[in-house]
Amino acid sequence: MVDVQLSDAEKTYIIHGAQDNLREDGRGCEDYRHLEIETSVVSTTSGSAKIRLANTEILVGVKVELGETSPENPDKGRIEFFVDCSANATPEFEGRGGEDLANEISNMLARAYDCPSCLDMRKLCVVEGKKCWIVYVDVLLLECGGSLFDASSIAVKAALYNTSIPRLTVTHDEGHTELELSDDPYDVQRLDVYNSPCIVTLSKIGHSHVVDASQKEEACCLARLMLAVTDKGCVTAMKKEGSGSFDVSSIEDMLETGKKVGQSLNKSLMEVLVSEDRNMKKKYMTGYLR
Amino acid sequence: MPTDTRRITGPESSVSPYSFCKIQEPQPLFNSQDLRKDGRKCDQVRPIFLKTGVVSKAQGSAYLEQDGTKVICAVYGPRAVIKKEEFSMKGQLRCDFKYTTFSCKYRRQYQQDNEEKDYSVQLLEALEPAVLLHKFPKAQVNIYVTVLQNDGSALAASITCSSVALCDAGIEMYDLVTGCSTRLAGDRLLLDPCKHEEYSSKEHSEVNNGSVTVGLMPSLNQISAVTSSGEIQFEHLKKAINKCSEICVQLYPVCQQSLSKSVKENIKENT
Amino acid sequence: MAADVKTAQPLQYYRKFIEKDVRPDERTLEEFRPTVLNIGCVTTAEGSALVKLGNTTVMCGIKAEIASPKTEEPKKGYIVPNVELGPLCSILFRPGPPGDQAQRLSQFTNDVITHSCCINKEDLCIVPGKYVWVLYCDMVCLNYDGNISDACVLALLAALKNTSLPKVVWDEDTETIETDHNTTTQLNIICEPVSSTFSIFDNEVLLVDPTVEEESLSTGEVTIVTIDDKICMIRKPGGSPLTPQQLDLCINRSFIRSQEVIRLIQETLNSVDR
Amino acid sequence: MKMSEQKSGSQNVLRLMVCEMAHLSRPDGSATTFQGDTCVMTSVYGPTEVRMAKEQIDRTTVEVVYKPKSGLPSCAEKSLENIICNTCENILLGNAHPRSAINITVQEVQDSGSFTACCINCCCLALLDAGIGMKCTMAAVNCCIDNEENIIVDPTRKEEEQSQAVLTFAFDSKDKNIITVITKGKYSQQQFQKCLVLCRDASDSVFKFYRETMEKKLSKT
Amino acid sequence: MRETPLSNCERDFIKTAIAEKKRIDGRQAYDYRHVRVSFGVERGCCMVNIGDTRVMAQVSCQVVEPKQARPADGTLYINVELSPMACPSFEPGRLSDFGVEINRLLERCLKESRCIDTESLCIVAGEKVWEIRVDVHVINHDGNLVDGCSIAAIAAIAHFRRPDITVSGDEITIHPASERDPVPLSVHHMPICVSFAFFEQGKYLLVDPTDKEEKVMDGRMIIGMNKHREICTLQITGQMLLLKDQVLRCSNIAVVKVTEITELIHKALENDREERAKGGKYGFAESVPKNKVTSNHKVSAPVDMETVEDHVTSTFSQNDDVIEIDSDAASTSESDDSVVIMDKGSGAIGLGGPSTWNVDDEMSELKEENKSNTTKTKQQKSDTNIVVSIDDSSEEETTEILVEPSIQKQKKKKGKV
Amino acid sequence: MAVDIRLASTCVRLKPESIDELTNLVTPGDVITSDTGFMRGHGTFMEDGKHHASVAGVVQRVNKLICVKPLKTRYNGEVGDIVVGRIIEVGMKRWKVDTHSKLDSVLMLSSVNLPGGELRRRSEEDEKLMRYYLKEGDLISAEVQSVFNDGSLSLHTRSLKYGKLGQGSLYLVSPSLIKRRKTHFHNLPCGVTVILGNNGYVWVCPTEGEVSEQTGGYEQNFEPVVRADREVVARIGNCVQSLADHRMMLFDTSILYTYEASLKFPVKDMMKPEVKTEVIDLARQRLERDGT
Amino acid sequence: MAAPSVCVPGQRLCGKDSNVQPGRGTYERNGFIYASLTGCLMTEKGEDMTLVEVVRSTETTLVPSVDCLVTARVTNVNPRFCKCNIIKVGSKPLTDSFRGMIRKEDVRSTEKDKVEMYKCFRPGDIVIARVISLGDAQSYLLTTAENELGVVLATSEEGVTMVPVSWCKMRCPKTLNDEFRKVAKVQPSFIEQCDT
Repeated sequence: MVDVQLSDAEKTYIIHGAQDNLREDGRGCEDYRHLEIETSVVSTTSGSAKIRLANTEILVGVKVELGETSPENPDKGRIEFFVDCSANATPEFEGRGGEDLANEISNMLARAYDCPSCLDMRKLCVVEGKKCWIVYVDVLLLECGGSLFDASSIAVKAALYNTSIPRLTVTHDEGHTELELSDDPYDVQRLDVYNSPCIVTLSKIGHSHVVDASQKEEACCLARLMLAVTDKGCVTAMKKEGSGSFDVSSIEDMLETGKKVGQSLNKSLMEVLVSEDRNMKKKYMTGYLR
Repeated sequence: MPTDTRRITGPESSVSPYSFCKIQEPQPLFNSQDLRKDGRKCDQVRPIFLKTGVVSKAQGSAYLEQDGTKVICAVYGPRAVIKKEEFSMKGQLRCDFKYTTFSCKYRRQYQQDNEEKDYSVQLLEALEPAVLLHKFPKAQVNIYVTVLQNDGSALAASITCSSVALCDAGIEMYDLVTGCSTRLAGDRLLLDPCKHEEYSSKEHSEVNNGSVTVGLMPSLNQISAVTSSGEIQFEHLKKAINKCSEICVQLYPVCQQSLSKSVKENIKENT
Repeated sequence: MAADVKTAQPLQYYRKFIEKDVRPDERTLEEFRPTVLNIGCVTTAEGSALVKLGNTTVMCGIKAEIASPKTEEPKKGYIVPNVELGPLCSILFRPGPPGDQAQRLSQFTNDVITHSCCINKEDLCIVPGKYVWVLYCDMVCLNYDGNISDACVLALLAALKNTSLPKVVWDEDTETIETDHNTTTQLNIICEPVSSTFSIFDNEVLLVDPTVEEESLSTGEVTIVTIDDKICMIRKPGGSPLTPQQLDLCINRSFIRSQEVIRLIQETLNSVDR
Repeated sequence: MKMSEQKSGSQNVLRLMVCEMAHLSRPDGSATTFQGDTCVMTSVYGPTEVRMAKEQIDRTTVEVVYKPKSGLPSCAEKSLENIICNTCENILLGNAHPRSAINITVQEVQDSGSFTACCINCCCLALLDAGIGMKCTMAAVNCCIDNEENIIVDPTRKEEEQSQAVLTFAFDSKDKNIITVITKGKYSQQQFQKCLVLCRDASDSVFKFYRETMEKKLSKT
Repeated sequence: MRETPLSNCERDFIKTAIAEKKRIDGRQAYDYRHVRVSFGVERGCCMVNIGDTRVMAQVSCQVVEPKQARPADGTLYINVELSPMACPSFEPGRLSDFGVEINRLLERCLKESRCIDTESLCIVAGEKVWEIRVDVHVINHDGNLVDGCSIAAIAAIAHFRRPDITVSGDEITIHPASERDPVPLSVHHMPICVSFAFFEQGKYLLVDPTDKEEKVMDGRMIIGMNKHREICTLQITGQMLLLKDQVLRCSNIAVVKVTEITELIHKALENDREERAKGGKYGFAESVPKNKVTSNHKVSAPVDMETVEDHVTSTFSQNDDVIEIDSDAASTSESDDSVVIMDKGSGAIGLGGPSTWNVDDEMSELKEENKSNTTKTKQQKSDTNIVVSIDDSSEEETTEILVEPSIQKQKKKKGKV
Repeated sequence: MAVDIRLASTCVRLKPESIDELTNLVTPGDVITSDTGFMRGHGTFMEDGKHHASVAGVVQRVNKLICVKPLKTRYNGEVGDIVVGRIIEVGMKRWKVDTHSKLDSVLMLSSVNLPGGELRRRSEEDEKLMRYYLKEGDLISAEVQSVFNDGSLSLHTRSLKYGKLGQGSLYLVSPSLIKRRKTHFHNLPCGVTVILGNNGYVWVCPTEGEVSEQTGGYEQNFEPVVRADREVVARIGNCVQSLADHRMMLFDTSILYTYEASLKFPVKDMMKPEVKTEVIDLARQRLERDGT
Repeated sequence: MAAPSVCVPGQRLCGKDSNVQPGRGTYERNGFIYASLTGCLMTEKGEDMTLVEVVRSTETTLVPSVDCLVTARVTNVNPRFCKCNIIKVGSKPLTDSFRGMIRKEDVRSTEKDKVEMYKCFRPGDIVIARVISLGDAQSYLLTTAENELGVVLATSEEGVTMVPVSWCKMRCPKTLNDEFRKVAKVQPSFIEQCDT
C-alpha cells in the first residue's frame, strides 16, 4: 500500500473515530466515498472505464484479441489482467517501486475472476482447440487515495460491461476453417458481467472495521480482509492482508459486512452502468478536461 | 534475444510430456464409502513428519512432510538490512517462497512466478503477527521456503514449517502459526487436499467449489492468514474457516513435540 | 575462549589441528565425510536423488520434457544440468539469478556429462528431426557445507540412474505423438563418473572433501573426476602450485574413492528395486 | 582447408609465437599473443580504485573479464574467467597493494586450438607490460592425446576436435610446479604423467620467449 | 571506475587551438586520422583502427525461427560491446546509455537501411531462417567510436560467408565448410557513419574527433551514408542550435569521406581474397610489425619427445613411498567405509562425523511417539485446550495429536529425506 | 445503505472563474515588457533586453520589480511565516521537517523549547531524548526562523503556541490559497481550532485548554474526542476541502461562512460535488456582500 | 537435573499476578504470562517475587543492543572514525556481521580531542567495544572509552600476532618494533588464547 506517515495522536484520533462510527470526513464505517464513473473514455479500446473515488483515480482499458486456445482448456477464452502503477500517481512508484502493489492487485483480480460464473469463458471460444478471444484488461493507477483494490475491481467491471467484441462468423469447409469479421461496428457481442465480482476491502482499525479506507486510515490499519463479492452474494476470492491478525469471531461479522456492502455495491454499480448505456446516444463525453 | 546467460540453456521451448497424453475425465473425489483416492476419510489429515535443524549453517530450519508434500525452510538473521533503508525501530521479516523446478507435475521455472510471489506475501503476512518484531530493531530476518515436492496444501504446510523454523532460530514469537487448507465440494469439506483434489476453475464449475487456506495462532486463537478461491457462499466459507482453525489447533502439539525434542537433544549435547 | 580464536583468527585455529594431522571435525586429512545417498525421493520427478556429504546436502531432480532438436544434429536430445545455490542453503548466497559459483558448478556438471559421455544423446531421440527428450537436471543445494561439486556429481549420477522416461507413440498419418505414463523405460547410463575434491591448505597440505570453513581458508582446489581406472577430468583452476607427485597422490586417492561411491550407488539402487 | 595450419603434421612442435605489447593507448598494460592462428588480446588496468563491494582489506582484488568474440558470455566463459583469474592471482604479489584492484580484460580474437594456454600466456605478458609486481612468471602449454594414443603438443583446433583428450597445464617459472591443470576426455594415469612432463619441458621455450620479448622491449629504451 | 576529467587548461587549450583552425594532433579540421582495416583468419572478423581507436567486429550466423510478422525474412542482429578494455569507465555487463546509443545508431544505419538482403536468408518460410549476428567490440577508445564501429560492422558483413544449405522436403542439411564452400551475404550497399564534432555553438566543426576533443565539444552530428550519396541515418546530439548550412556542409564532407573509406574497405577485402586464393599468409598475425621493439616473433620451437620416458620416471620416482602411505591409508578407509543401507532407497558410507540429517532413526522415534500419543488421546480426547502449568507433570496435556487414524498410514517411508 | 455512484456526465462541473483577473496571465517565453528600466524578479528571465516569463502565472509589479507569481507551486517560505510540518527524520541535533517546500526544512534542537522552560542549556541527554520529544511522523506547528541560502527553511517553535500537535486532522491545499493574515491560529466559535499554515498545510482540531509549561507540550492526551467535536472537526475539514477544490482563498471568515452555509446538510453529504458547489456558492455570495 | 519442561512460543505459563514476574523469553498478555521462545522453563524464587523465564540451551542475544559488549573486526580507518564489522555479540559468534562505527570522540575517555585514529586502530584489528546507540540505518555506534575496551588482537606488518606492552602500544614478537593501538586492558582469557 502507498503509505503516509502519521503521528500517534492522529492515529488515535482516527481509531477512536472508527470506534464510534464517525470517521474523519463524517462517514460511517460502512459508507463508501462518492464514486464517479465514466465508460468508453478511450476510443482505441474495445471497452474502457474511468473511475474516481475521492482522490483515487483509475483508468481501465480492455482490449480483445484473437489468439490460440490454451492446451489445458481448449473450449475457453482467456482473461488477463495487467496493472500499471504509473509513477505520476506517486513518486514511490518510480522505477520498480510500484511493481509489488501492481502484482498484488492483478493477482487478486485474476483470482476474483477465476471461476466460471463470473465471466463465461466458453462464450469467448471461437474454434474449439484453436482460436479464441483473449481479453486483456489493463488497469492504470492515476492517483492513489486509498482502497485501490475496491476501486480497480469496480473500474474493471465497468470496463468489461462496456466492452464490445466484434461478431465473428466461422465457416468450415473440408478441414480448414474460415473466420470472417463483420465490418458493421454495431454488430457486436457484449460480455455478461452481471455476476462479476467487486472487491470489498474491510480494514481493521482498532477493534472495529471500515470499508473504503482513506489513505490515512490505511496507514493506521494493521490487517485488512479482501472479499471479491458477486451480486448473488458469493465470495469468489478472499485474502487477508497486512501484518495484523483477526480473532476468529471478528472474521465472522467482517464477512457479514462484506456481504451486505458488496451486494449493494454491485447493485448500484449495475444500475448506473445500465442507465448510462441507455442514454448512450445523447451522452456528451466528459473525459479529463473539466 | 533474452536468453538466460547465467544458466546452462536447453532448447528455446519444450513441452511437458503430460500435454501429449490423452485427457482423462476427472474421477470423483471420493468413492461410495466416502473414502478419498488415497483411502482417507473426508475429515482426515495426512500424517505429518516434522524435523528441526536440518540446515546446519542456518539460524534455524525445519523440514515438514505430509506424504507427497515436502517442504524445507531455513531462517537467517536477525542480520543487518542489506539494501539501504531508513531507520526503523522495528525489525523486518522477509519471506521467499519457491517451488523447485521438479516439485510439480509440470516443470517450474527458475524465476519466481506470480503464484510464488503471491505465496511469499501471504506467508509473510501469516507470520508477521506472531513475531516480536521490536526485539530486533533495524535488523531483518529472512525466511526461505522451498517446496521439494508438492502434493497439495503447499501453502498451509509452508506456514507451519516456517513458523517452526522461526522457533528453532530462537526468534521471539507470541505464538506458533499453523496452517491448514480444505477443499469445498458442494456441502462436503475435504481437509488437507492432495494436488488432484485442490480446486481448479476449469474442472469444477458449480457454486461452492473452492479451496480455503487458514493460518492460525492456536493458543491466541487469532487468524493470521486466510485465503480462498472459487465461488463460495458465505455460510460455507464460515464453516470451512472454522473447520480449518480446528485442525490448526490440533497441529500445535505436533510442532511442540518436534521442537521440544530438538531442545532436549541440545541439552544432551551441552551436558 | 576457543571460540574466540575460531572467529577471530580461523587460520591459526586450523593450523593447530592440521599440525596434528587431524581436522576440527575429527577427520584425518584424507578421510571423506559420511556419505548418505537416497534415491527416488521425489515422485514428481522422472528421476531424483538426495546426497548428504556430512552436512552438505544436494537434491537432484530430473524433469523430462519434449522439444524439437537442433537443425545441425536432428537425432540428438538435450541434457541441461543446472546447480541452484539458493539463499536457503547458506548465508553466503543472496536471492536472485545464479552467482558466479553456481554458474561455474553448472558448467562443471555439464562438462562432466559431456566429457564422460555417460549418456548417448541419441538415446533421447523420439522422432528424428521432430521430437527429442530434454532432461532438465536441477541440482538444488539444501545445506551448504563445502565440497558441493562432489555432492552434485554424485546426486546427478544417482538421479540419472534412477530416471525412467514414459513411452511415446508416434502416429505417422496425423504426425502427432502420444505419451503413455504407465509404461516407462529406464535411461541407459554408459559409465559412472565420480568426482573427488581436494583443497590445498597453506600451499602444501592436501585436505580431502573440504568443509566450507576449509574451503574459505584454502589456497587452492583440485577436483578430479574418474571413470573406473581412467581419468575423465582434472580441474585445478589456479591456486597454489602443486608438485607432480602431489597431484599424483590426489589421483590415487580419487581412484579409491570412486570405487566406494560406485558400490554405494549400486547397493542403494538394488535396495530400491528389491 | 586453412593453409596456415600446415604444421599440424609434426606433433612435437610449439607453433609460431608472435606477440605485440603496449599497442593499446588506454590500458596500463596490454598484449596480443598469437600461437599459430590462435590469437588473444589482453589489457590490464591497475592497481587502481576498487569497488566498495569487492574491496579486500589485506590484498589486491584481481578481476578478470573474458569477452567471447561473438555472442554473450555464458557459464563456460565464466569458468574460464575464474581459471584465468585464479591463475594470475597466484603469480601476483597479492598483498603489495591492499584495497586496490587489478582489472584484466581478455578478448578472444581467434580460437584455433590451445586457446586456454594462449589466454594465460597473454595475460602474463600484459601483466609484464603493466609492470605489476609478480612473484614469478607463468607459462601455459596445451597438449592432446589423439586416437592413436600419441601426444600432440600445442595442437590446432582440428587436432583437438579429433583427439580423445585435451590437457592444459600452467607452470610457474620458479620451480616449475603446476599452477593450473584443466583436462577433458578419458585417459590413463600414465598418459597424464607423460603429458605433464612433456608440457613442463615445452614450457621452457615459452619462458625463453618471454625473456626475449622483454629484452627486445627494453633494448632501445 | 570513474573516467578522469579533462583539466580546464587543457579544455581552453584545445578550444583556442580549434578557434585558430588547429588541432592538437596537427590534423586539419576535415582530416581523418590514419584508418586501417584488416581481416582475421576466420570469415567475418574485421579489425578497424582509426588512430588509436580500435574496434573489432565478428559476424556469426545461426538458424532460428522467423518473426511472426515477417515469416520469409532472415534477421540481422547487432550487438555493440563496450569492453572494459577500451576505457576504464566502461563497466562489464549491461550496456551503458552511450553503448545503447551506438547500438541503436548502427541498427538504424545498417538494419533499417536494409543494407543486406534479408529475403535471401530464408530457408523454410515461417519455420527456419538465418539470423546474422554482428558483435562489435570496442577495444580501445580514443574518440569517434561510432565511425569505427560502423566501418568494422559493414566490412565484417562484407567479409562474412555463411555455410551453404540444401533443403529437400522437410529435410534440411547444413554443409560444413569442408564439404561445400560457404556463400557470401548479398550486400545491397555499404552505409558508413561519419561524425562531426561542433564547438562554439556549432561555429567550428571537426571531422573524426579524438577522445579529448569529444570531451570539450558542444555537440556532434553523425551522418550515415553510402557511396551512392544516400543518407541512411542522421543524428544531432548535444546542447547547441545548428545552422542549416552547417548541416549541408557536413553532408558534402561526408560524401567525400564515405567514398574514401568505401574504397579502403574494398581494397582490404581484395587483398584478403588474393591472399586466401593463393594460400599465402593472412589474418591479424601478418599485421603485427616485426621491427617494433614492443613486438616479438618466435619460430616454432621443437619439443623433444625422446627423453620423456625417463623424465616421467625421474619426476614421479621419489613419490613411491608417499603413494605407499596413501594407499594403506586408503585401504583403512576402505575397510570402515562399507556401505550401509539404512532404508529402502537410501544408503550410506562412512559413519560418525557431523551429519545433522541422519533422519531415519528420528523417523522411528516419531512413529512411536505418535502411537503413544494416540493411546493417550484415547483416554482424554475431551480436553482440546493446551495449558501448561509450571510443574513438570504436565507432559500429558501438552501432547495432543493429529486426527487419530493417522497411525495406520505411518508405514510407507520410502523417499524420506 | 446504498453506495453513491454517479456518472461523470451527470456530475455538476465547476463554473469557470470570472475572466477579468486573468488579463495579466503569462506563460513561459512570453515577453512581459521590452522596457529595460525594470528589475527582474522571480519567474522571469532576460533575453536580448526583454523581460520574459519563465513560469505560467500572474504578472506582479512592485514599483520597479517585475515578477511572475505561478498559479500553483511548492511553498517557498519567508521569515515569519507560520507553517505546519511533519517530522520525517531525526538526526544529530536536528529534525528534518516536511513543509511542502522545495527542500526539507530543519528544526534545530536549539530552537525548540524543551520541558522546564525556555532558558535551559541543551545537554547530551536531550540529544539522546530527541526521538522521545519528536519522532518520525509527528506534526508540529512552527514559525520560519530563517531561510538558508540554498532556499531551505530553518524553523523554530520557541513559543508555547507552537509545538507538537495533538489529535485532529490535517488537510493539504495549495500554498497560494492561504491568505496572509496577521494570525493564522483561529479558535472558531464552533469549538474548533484551525491552523492555516502558509505552506498550505491546514490543521483542524477540537479547541482545548492551555498546554502546561513543564511538559513543553510534548505530553499528549490520547483520550477519545467526544462525538460532537469530532463531527464539527469533520465538517470544518470538509469545508476547507471544498474551498480548496473551488480555488477560493482560505481564511477564518471564508471558512466560517462555508461552515455556516454547510450546516443544513449532514456532514458526509459534503463530499458530494453538487452539495459542495451549493455551499461554496452561498459562502462566496456572502463574502462578496461583505466586500472582502 | 530432571528433564526440564520444555515450552514453545504461545504456551501459557501461568497467570500474571503481584508475585510472579515475566522474565526473558516470555511476554504478558491479558493477565497471563506466555512463552515467546522454545526452551526450558526456569523459575527463580525471589523473596517476594517469582521470576518466570524461558531459557534456550544456546544463548539468544541475537542483535547488538545498547550497552552490550561486542567483538568487532576493523575494516577501514579514517581521521574521523573507523568502520568495523561486529562478529560477536557477548560471547555468541554471529553468522552474519553487523556494521559498526567508532567515532573519534568515542575512542577513549580522556583527551578526546588528541585522538589520532591511525594510532588507535588498523584494518584487521580485533576490537572489543561497547554499543552506545543503535546509530543510523547503516551502522551501530560503538565506543572503546574504557580500560577493558579496545584492541585485543592485532597483527604486525610481518603478519605476526602482537603482544600488548602498554595501554597504547603493541609489540611485534618477531621484529620487536612497536605499533600504536588503543589497547584493551589485557584480559587473561586472551593471553591464554594468544599462546595456545
